Amino acid sequence: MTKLNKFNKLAIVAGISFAGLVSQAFADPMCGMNTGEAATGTPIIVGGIHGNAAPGDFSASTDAAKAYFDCVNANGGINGRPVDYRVENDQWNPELAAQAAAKLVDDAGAVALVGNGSFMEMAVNAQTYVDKGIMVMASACAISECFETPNIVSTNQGPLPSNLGATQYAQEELGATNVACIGLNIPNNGPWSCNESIALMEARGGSGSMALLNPGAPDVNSALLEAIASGADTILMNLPAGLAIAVLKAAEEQDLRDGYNWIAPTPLYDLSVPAALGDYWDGAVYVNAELAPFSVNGPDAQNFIKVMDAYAHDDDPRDTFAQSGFLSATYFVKRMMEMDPADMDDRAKVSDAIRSISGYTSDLMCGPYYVGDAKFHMPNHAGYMTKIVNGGYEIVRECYEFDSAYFAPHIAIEKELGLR
Amino acid sequence: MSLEITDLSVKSDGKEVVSNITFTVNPGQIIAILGSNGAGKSELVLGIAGMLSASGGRVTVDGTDITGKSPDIVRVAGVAAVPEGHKVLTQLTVDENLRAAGSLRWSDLEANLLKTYKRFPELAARKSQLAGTLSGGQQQMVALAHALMSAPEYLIIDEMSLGLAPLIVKRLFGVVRELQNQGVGIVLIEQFTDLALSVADQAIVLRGGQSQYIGSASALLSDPNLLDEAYFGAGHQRAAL
Amino acid sequence: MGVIEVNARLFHVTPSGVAGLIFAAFAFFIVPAIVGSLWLSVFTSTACFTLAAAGVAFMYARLGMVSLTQVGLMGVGGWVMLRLNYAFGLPFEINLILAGLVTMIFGMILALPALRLRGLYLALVTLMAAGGLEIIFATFQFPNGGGGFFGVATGLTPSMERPAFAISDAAYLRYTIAVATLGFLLIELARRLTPGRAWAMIRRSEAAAMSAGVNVTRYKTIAFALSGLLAGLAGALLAGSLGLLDGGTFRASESVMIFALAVVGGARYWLGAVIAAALFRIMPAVLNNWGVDADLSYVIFGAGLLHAVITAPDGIASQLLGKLVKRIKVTAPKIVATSPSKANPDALHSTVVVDAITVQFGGVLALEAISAHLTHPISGIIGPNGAGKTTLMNVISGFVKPNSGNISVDGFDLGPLSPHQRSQWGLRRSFQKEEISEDLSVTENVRVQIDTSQMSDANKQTEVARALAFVGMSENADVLGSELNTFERRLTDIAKCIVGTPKLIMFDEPAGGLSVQETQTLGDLILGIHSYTGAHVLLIDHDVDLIARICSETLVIDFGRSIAFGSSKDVLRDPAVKAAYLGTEETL
Amino acid sequence: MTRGSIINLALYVCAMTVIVLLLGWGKPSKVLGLFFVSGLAVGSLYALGGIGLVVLYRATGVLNLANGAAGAAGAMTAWQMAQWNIWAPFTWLSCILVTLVISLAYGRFIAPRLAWREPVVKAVSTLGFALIILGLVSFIWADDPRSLSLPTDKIGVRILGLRVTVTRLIVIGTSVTFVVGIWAYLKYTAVGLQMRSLANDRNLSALIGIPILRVETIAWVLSGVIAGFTGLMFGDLIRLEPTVITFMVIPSIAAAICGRLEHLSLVLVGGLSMGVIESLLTLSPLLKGVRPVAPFVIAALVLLYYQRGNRLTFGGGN
Repeated sequence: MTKLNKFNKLAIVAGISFAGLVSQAFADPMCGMNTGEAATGTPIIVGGIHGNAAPGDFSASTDAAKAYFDCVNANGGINGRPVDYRVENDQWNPELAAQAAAKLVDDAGAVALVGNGSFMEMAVNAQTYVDKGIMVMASACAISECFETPNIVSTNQGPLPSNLGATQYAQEELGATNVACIGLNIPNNGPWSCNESIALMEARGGSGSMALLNPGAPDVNSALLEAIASGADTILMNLPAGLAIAVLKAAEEQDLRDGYNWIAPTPLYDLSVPAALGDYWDGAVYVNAELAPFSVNGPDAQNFIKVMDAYAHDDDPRDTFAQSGFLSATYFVKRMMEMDPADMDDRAKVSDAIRSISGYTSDLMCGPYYVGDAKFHMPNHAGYMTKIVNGGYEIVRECYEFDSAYFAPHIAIEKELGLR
Repeated sequence: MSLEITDLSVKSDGKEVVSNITFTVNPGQIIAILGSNGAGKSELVLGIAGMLSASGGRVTVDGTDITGKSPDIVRVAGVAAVPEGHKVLTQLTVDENLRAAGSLRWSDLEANLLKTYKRFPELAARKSQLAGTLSGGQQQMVALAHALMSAPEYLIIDEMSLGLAPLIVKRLFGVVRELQNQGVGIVLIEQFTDLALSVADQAIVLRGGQSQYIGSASALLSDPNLLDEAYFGAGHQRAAL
Repeated sequence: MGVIEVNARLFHVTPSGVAGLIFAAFAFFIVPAIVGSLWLSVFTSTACFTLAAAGVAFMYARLGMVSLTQVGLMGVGGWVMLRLNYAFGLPFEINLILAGLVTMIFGMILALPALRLRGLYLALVTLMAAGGLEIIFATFQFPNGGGGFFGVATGLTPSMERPAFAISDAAYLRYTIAVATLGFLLIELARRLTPGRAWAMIRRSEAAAMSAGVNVTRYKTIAFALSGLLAGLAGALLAGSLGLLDGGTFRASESVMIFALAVVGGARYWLGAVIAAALFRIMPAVLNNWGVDADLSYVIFGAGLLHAVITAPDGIASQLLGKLVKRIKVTAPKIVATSPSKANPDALHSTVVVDAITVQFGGVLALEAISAHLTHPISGIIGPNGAGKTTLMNVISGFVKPNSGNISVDGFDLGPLSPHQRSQWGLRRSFQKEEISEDLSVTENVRVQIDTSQMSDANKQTEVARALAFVGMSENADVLGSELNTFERRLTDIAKCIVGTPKLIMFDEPAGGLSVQETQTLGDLILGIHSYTGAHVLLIDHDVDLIARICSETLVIDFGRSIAFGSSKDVLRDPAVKAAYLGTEETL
Repeated sequence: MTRGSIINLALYVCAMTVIVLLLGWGKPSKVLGLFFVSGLAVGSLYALGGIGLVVLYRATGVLNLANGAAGAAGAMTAWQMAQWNIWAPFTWLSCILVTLVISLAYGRFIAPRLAWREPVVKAVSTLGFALIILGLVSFIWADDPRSLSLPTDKIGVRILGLRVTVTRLIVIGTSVTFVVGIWAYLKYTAVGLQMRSLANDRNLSALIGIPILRVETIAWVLSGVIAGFTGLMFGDLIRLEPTVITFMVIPSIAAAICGRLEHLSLVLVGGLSMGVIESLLTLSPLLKGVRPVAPFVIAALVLLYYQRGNRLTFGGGN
């Protein structure tokens, strides 16, 4: 039944990773205490909610989180206590989303939610999480509620920063002066994330406009034409991969490639995209990546593959949703290990602990990860810029911070925490 | 060589409307089936034609069993039914009506068409007129023609005279006679008893889906009380439900 | 005693009703106490959809009308609820009622096309509405406490207010169940009063309903309004339970689904709506809870739907409690018609003037300047098939607007009146096919005719009883229309024509399909009608003998032309008439 | 050409010109041209979907909401074949074949059991079937960005400044061909005649010996082929996402309504007009947000216009 709705398949869905990673995937994975002994204590109940139904599968993040937790449980758990990780599916249905939260938070009594991946769940449950005083370390977020509410913190960026990154690069490197942002006509997604990029262009003496696409509409052509008609020289495709591809196909139909810069946020960073686009777009599409691209093959990236190979199903994707979920889980475990095991059943204490997370780093993420007490959280607002070249992605700019007034309060907090 | 109905029972949405009817139609014979409204006459027709499913008994044509076969099979087997109320394909022309009806004997369609138009010159004159715009009498002719296009051996006509001017009725009964003489076995379902009885050899009277009388038509015609008895049973109360 | 009569009818509780109330009580007292947080929210939304399903179900079962917008309308109710909740500090109940009313108005707007459309077309136009609403919701979203008219904010949203005594999820579930139960009672009440009778007639045939004095437009609109109200309440309650709504819940396909499920559940029974909602909300939750792959649960759901539609044509409910369902039997008061004749002397000489009526269908001239002053108490109209008899009748009863000419009774021009107005004025007619509602008892069938009159309820009862006594149907007074044979239907039809204060009664081939004896009885009956009602009787038939026996004057029509008019004896002897009526080659 | 139809034509022309002028006022004609042609491109897809629905409805009385889902299954199969580097024409064939088989399966095994139900129930039941197909398809092909492209996407011509690929021309061309071809088929062939008589009066047709099962089977095959082709085109021109293709059936119904579920030529005109109006609405700052509503509003209005005047039915519900 689900039609495209609230659907911004942001994060960096990348297909199977390549040989370079696999070859190093032999040494044992590193998890929690690394005792090699199975944990026997009373379990800690942790929940996770993902959305998986046509047309989108966001389960990769919880799959990876589960793999990591299993690995932890097999290695002494968290100070001897294993993690009982319970995952629910909201099927992109707001009622099921609310029910999933009710089941985990009330019925199961989870102390925290980790690895959530959905474009539905957060909007419905944000208030519930505040009321029940539970923290959510999400991994695959797409909508404003994910980044502008007190109890949700996400490892991934979502469309707003990623758009900024792409826009900023186009303005600095490709000479963009007028950006048209094609987004979904959904307030907490399209307009919310397009506005900041337009603001950025205006702040830098350029201009920008929005062409909004109704999720239900079959026709992307008129949105593209609208963007063109706005006199833009750069087209920012702030859309799920499927829709972005549709836009690019329409542009190919009009043979518009050379007249404009084509930039996109992370949804288009997906190893199956270049094939779907074909040769026509080779070397012409610039995509922002909010976690480290696969070619940046650091220790955490390698450990991720080892954990997945050892504890996940073979058909669980090793994409950047998964990386994001894996990161959230590692950060959660890392913080819990510093706690008194007795306090781990006390939701309030666990939440306080999570809020106190600060300065965790990983080679998968450009900036440091932190939570803090603010009413909003967006630790991840730096990234890479890539370009689609012969069937793959080539990094055209290493880690760079996105420059926007929007991040002023975040930077202030980071200063407070001594992170800069 | 005959159309044999044995213990035929017919169900229409759940309840049995015809029970254990048995009779035989021989070539060139006319059988009248009488009965007041709701006695189950039309259901019997539809049952034989394969439009309603038989809940018991069997129907055979010249020995071959056609019980519960689909209407088109029944037609091909040589039994054609003309439904009540001069029904035609209103949005098709007269010619298309006949061709549609004839399409199951594709090979000799044209031949049958010719014969039928010969029998009903009135229709030949209106080939390209929409059947919906015909008068009641003309529509009844089309309805008959539908049946004739399949060159049937046995013909079942439901309420042929209902709502038609006497002269047209006379005209149509003429056609029935012709067919009889050409050796077609005919079943006439009628309400206006004397008309049917005057042409029929055999008569059956239905009440409440059961046959109250089987026998010679002339006997019924001569003795109205007998007919009354069969029609309404003793003391005329709540006939036929 | 008439009053007691009504109450008995009104508050009689059927076995199925008892079962329903027991079920509601169980759901109200037991369920919330024993289930966890997850199932509380599942059951709450189930209760909401039960209410909505009840709306589509009764429209389908009672009027034969299909609405594929129900879930869309829920969205409207939910939108208004959220909007009110965040805009003004009104109490929950007020918001709830307002949301219901606004949606009700939406429903009535939907009814506008319904007045002309029926069957699949009606369904499709409502589907188009649902499609439109889906886009609107997807575009403008549901208010969540933000500013502006649409009130959509990004970021954290304040929670939705609930009624003071229903803050907890359990209490709120009870609240929802209570409202849903009230909704069902509302439907049942409407069904047992005037609207119910009108709906039954409309379902049978709109023409018959109109000529029984039913304002079809009005009662169709009422039906849509009621169903819209229920949808609105359901949507509002859903908003209260979730706190935030999403367009995803109110897609056009969901509207189609809830209708399909209402059919599967059994549209005629309260249980049907419950089953529909349960399949719609509880089943997916269960599958999800078992960890069944979401895609596969679609497959299971679809397969289940198909299987149920095929194997349970009257719905699962009818299989479960079909046997339980008995219709209420209320013994009609045995009243001896005090004065068999209430004819008023001046009516005896009432004159019906047919003045140069001409009707043209496309190119065809159906009636050509037909004129006649009908002065005798019982007049006949005869003519061969397709002569235009029935057309003339439709002109008189107002279904066909004549291109020229007019009809007047005792100088009163009927022209400006609509069919149901003519009926209320005192014009009655029967149809070739007797138009009796299968869903109503004989008494109710006759009662419809005078529902709109000013009489006191007691008098209406008496009137009906007397009419039934006159046609000899008293002992069948409470038999359902579906259980009558042709003759009894005819008699009921006649009772409908004579009840109350008719001025002009028209019979269209009343003897059609009747046996000799029945025709005899019918003739005598019609002969008595004039002295019983004092109304002018107009009789159309083929049966020359019948006409000759009871009509003192006769009008003969052939090919839309009046070819003879006068005393029946002379007319029927007229050779021209013989030729025309018995047919000549041209008439073939 | 009766007087009525001339009036309708005139009304239609007026309405369209007024709308185009209202929306396009003060816009450069180049822009107008762009959106106009792009609208035709979308409209032809609505029309194609509508034609498939009408052909089946006329002959069998089933409004098949599962057309889209079947087409989606076909399109996905074609994509899969392409992944296995099977010769392109075979992949297209497989799309049509799969859709045909699915539609035929319903026509032979499920539709007959519902033959005696009213049209609405027949229609909503097909939604159940659509769910089954959609569920299976999304289960088999996990969500992933995909695209389907035909060689004809690469070739194109400029019309009013908009580049139109041969694929889109094929869509419009095929729609027209279907309209003409099916008209001729119904008019001049025996089966066509049988279909028309079925559409006219199902019971009588059965009684006069028309082999219902056979005729309906042919109708299901025909509509299956059309649905398959439609699915392929949707997959190429709109998006290769099963849900999107599945629910394209709803605007397609809107197009079908414009033809009273009967006249294919009107379906074509209706579909194209919807596309154009929807696309031109982009020019209105007020309405561009809700432009996908256009087909539904138009269909509702058209339906009301058709039904004007007729008020009552004698006997029975519908």
